[in-house]
Amino acid sequence: MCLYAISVSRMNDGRSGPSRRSFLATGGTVAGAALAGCLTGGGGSGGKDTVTLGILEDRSGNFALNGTPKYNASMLAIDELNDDGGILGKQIETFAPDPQSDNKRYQQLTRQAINEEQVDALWAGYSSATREAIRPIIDQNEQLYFYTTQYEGGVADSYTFCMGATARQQLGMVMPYLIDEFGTDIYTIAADYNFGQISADWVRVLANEHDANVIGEEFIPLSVSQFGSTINNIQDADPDFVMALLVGANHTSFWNQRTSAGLDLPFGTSTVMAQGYQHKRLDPPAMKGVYGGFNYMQEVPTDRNQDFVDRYYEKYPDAPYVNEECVNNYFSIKMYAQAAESVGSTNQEDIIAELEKGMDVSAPEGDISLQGKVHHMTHDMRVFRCDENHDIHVMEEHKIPEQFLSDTVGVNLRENDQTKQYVPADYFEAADATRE
Amino acid sequence: MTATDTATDTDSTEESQTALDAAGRQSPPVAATGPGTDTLLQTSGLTKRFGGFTAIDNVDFSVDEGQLRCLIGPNGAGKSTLLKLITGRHDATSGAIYYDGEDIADLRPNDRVDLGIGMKFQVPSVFDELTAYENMRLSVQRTHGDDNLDEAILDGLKRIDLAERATTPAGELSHGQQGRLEIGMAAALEPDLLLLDEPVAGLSLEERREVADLVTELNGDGIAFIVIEHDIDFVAEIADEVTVLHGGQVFREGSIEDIRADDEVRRIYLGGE
Amino acid sequence: MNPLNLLFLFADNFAFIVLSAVGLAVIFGMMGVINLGHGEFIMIGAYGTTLSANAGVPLPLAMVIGVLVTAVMGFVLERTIIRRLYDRLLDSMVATWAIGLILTQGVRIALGNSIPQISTPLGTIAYGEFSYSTYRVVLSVVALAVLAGLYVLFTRTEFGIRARATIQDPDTARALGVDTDRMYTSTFVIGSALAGLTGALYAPTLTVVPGMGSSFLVEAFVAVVIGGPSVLLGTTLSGGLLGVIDALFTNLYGTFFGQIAMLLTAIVVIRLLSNGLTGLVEDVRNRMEGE
Amino acid sequence: MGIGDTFDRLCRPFEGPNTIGNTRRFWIGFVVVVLALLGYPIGFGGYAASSAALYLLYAILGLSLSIIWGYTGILSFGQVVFFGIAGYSFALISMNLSSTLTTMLALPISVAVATIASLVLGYFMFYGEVRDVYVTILTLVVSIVMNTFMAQTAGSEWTVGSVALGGFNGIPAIPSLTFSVGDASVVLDGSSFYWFTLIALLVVYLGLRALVNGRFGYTMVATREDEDRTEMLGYDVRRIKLLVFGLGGALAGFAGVLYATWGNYVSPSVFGITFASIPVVWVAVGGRRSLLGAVVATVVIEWFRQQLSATGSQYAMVIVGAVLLLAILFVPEGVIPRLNVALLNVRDRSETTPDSPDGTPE
Repeated sequence: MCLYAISVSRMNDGRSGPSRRSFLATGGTVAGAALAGCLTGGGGSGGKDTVTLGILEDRSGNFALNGTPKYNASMLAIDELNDDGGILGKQIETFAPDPQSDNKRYQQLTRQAINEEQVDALWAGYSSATREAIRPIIDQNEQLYFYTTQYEGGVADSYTFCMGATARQQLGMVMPYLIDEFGTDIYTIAADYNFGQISADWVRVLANEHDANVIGEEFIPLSVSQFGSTINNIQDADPDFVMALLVGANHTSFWNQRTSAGLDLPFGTSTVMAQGYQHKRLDPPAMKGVYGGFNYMQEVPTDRNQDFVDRYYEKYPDAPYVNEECVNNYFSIKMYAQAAESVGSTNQEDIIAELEKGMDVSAPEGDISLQGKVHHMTHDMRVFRCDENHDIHVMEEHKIPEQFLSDTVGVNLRENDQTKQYVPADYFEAADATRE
Repeated sequence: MTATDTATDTDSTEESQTALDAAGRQSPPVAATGPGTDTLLQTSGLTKRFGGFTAIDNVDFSVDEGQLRCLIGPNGAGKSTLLKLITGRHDATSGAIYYDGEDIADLRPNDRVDLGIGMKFQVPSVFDELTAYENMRLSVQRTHGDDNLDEAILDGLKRIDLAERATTPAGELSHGQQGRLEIGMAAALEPDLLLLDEPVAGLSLEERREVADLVTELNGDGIAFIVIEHDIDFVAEIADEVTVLHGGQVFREGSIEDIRADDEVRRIYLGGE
Repeated sequence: MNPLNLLFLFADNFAFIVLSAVGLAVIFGMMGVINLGHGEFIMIGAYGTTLSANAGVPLPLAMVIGVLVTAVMGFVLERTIIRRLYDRLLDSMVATWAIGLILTQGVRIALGNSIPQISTPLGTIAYGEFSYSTYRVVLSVVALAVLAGLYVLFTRTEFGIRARATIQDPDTARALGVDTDRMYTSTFVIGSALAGLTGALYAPTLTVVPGMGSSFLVEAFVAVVIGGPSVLLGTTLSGGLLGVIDALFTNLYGTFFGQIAMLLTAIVVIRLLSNGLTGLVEDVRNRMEGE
Repeated sequence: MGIGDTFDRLCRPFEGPNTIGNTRRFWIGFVVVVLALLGYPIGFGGYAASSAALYLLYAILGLSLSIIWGYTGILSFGQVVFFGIAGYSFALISMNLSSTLTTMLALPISVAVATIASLVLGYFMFYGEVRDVYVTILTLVVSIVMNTFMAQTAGSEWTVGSVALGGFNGIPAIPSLTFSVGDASVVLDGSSFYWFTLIALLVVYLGLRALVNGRFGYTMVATREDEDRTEMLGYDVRRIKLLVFGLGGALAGFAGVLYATWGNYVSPSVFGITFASIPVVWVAVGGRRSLLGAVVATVVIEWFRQQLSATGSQYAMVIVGAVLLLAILFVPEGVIPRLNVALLNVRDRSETTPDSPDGTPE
């Protein structure tokens, strides 16, 4: 499936002249000589006085709720790096437009970031759809790219580093806990798109691995905001707990509706709370009894995290919450800087090679590490429980590596270049069960 | 449908209520128009109801080739409805409309126009935003090839004395000019039958004169007319034959003199005004 | 399948469809203006309610505030923009679309991506292994009450008679001394207030975010389009028909098929009945009177 | 004057009262602009050209709505339906049978699929006597149906051949347009894609100019002005509307194929209510009754939106909305017709000498 490799580097001809980037920079870091520009080829720019990072995060449109913290945290990381003297002694500039939750716009801006702004590394996109829309452009241009959302997993791409926890890491944290605590009958409600479908596949795989059963499964279109029948169906099936893989503002309505309908079951999730901080936005007890498997929530009870949260709110006093992706953006920018320092340049090929060696990272969530072979992180995973007052408690914690690509599929990006996304259905019988 | 020439008594409504065709419409015992007859248009048992109101009630009505028949009657008699049924603007509830030997009651308005029925509406309804030239072109290009199209359009405009207003948007023409343009456009389609709904309402005497001349001229060219008109003097001036509608039914038919002399008609119509 | 579930589901769908559509239907049916910003009007109603409730106003009063805020906004927009476009109905679609765009992003800039939400009042009805939100039952009662209220307003009051005269024949209405300008303003304000009411009523059950308006649009447009020219009758009928179809298909095959079945119904109705469900009713009535 | 006369004669089929710009001066300007656009990639490089190509292919979509709405009076929110259908078709065909030959064939086949879809929908509407604003809402509902439907095709059961429809995520990695003769093949990307799109737009624009100023164009305009009246001249307005709708579907489909190959990606958002509204905005702002207006407005508005988005300003959407409102309120006939009138006025004032009046049609 690498049809787009046919015309690799097609965009590198006829490159435009001096870049016009700097006056858009947000971090207050404009180093006067920005107009010097550069005409050297390759996937990035070697001899500039500054380092340019592309930060494409939604601050308007459907995903603004999730995109804004990602943008904020990126700027925080960049500010901190600049205050410490930048990367390799060069100040960091940003190309940080607002893609407005529009994938077409992402494609345009990605091209602009690569071809016109010649970013040294790119952070872009909240949804998987966005990632898949721009990945062909990334790969054609051999652009170093960090995707920081927690996601369904399976992307093995030589130029893409997936910083978020995968579905298998998240569900693998929370599901065994719930099965131990509440029983083996599981009902899954999932957003009806790729992320939800694949996550539901993982629920089945993990249920299988832990001798539990998925007794009902329901896929809910992203546009649905009325859950009367879903609630009835759950009550009808009477499971021990529900796995809720709901996504987006419409689905957030589920929680109020299930509470007012008196549906009082334990819920497991990989999506709710850590991304959209529903426990902060909804009146208690809407989120009572929801258990999430995440690498991070603002409430992580460590001094290191408290320090990070304080710095975040110092820069953004009005911010509503520090979410999971926020931290992924933050540590991955720091990790990039670390890699650039140890290579001694911002040459993208060199940095990718350096990252592929693996790297230990000190992140707000804890000490974690990059699995160089598969471009994913071993995260410090936790089970978070939300109580009736919407306070968050950490129930369990341990490190979980990415396993699907590394163990099941056997990907090694150090040796084999590829740009593919693998799905569990091709590797697990349980994941391929025919659906209703 | 093959036409036979055994013309029937169009007034005997009882007799025409014999056969019902597939559409539930009454067909007359025999088709009364077409080659071999000089009847151009013939309605048979034509009925139109709007909800509970019967606007046209079992009307048998005919026009001969080249004839100029005026349709009069008090307000609400069903005159405009009858024209709209003939042009297809309304669908008949029951009954048939034969034109040139063919039952046209199921045809769409434009197909009826193709057969040779032209219509001028009650209110001038030229294309206001298009120029007189463009209006005329829409009509002329139906019957004329690309060669000399321009000249044919200008000829059409000359005929109705509007050549010098060719580039004026039709909406800016006077009432009378719009009326003439509309008749001219209908005539340019080379119809065999033209239906005019109150062509001189609201016009000045002079404009009325021009319309009368135009109608007479076109009638002289062999075009049959059905004209709805309230103005009895205008009717007297142009009509060969007059049909009086009343309450959705044919009340009288005859020459203008007969109609004028008819006390009953005077009572329901002339006297009533 | 529990019949009570189905009944509740139907009542719920009926309420959602009717309340989604009614503001749009009044403005479209009475003025011919398609308000593409309808969803955003609902959003404003929801924000007015939620913000007031968060400020400590009791919920019923907060809902009234939500309605008023939307009505005032409707008034201002009508006076400044919509009234210039009455003879350009298609342009009014573009204008209302632009208004929607500005409202969504304006609210986002002013109030952020989310505000604290309020919870659903009134507790639960329990039956067997099932339970149901009392508030949602109340919503379906309110939907019926809104329809009844509008019926009285438009058929039994002086205002309603004038409004209908204006719609049927503005020129004649003007000649008879009806201030048609004021009628249009009032109608638009009523439509806006109804949209605001929808937002207010659903604020405690939905996620109040700047983009929330879009979740009402499908139901609203589908209901209006198949309802046909008579606003109240049309909205009631389409709420009923679509509610049943959605409830049945959702119950049998899941949410997605419920939606698709509803949309396909809309297409079939439009194809078969050029005057919508209202037209069908009129036809039947005519036929019965005619024979 | 020989060359001038030849030039005028060449222009004549494209001139008439239904389009702006029927003077020699216009055509000279037109040629200059086209030459400048052809040179754009040489001056600014492949990246700039590829960005601009998106606006140009959108302009074809804009034109498809202009003839339907502006010239025939049917406001369709469904242009994106055919745009999207063709995009998806192209993806499915070219990715299932990935050879250069099939990629080449996928273009006409996808356009045909979109055309058939538009004819079916058009037949359904126009022969079903669906009228006026109900056409508008129906087409909007059809877009929403397509959006809802395609967005839930994430499951593995929604695979056509070897290509998954992908639900909300859409289909990535669609091959670029490739033309091949024998062994030689040309992949259209960057500058070559731009040139291809520009020439396609040029052909479509001139073709539509000839169409609207010809026999059929007059009937389109007549249908827009008054359907009943048009029928009374013997025209079958249902057929006219169907044909125009079909032509619009074909053009929208063509633009959709270009779109799918431009980003190598298509997703259900092409059917979404936001994208469905955008062509209406282009055409309304540019001037409904002007083909040139549709093209210019499309390019300018999209360029403007892109620039605003690149600034990262949160006011971008507010500004877009405000500009639209102002345009609708104060330039109801559209920006380009207004400019045209303004230009003609200026020229009239500066040329009070009895010169040949070369601006008046007919």
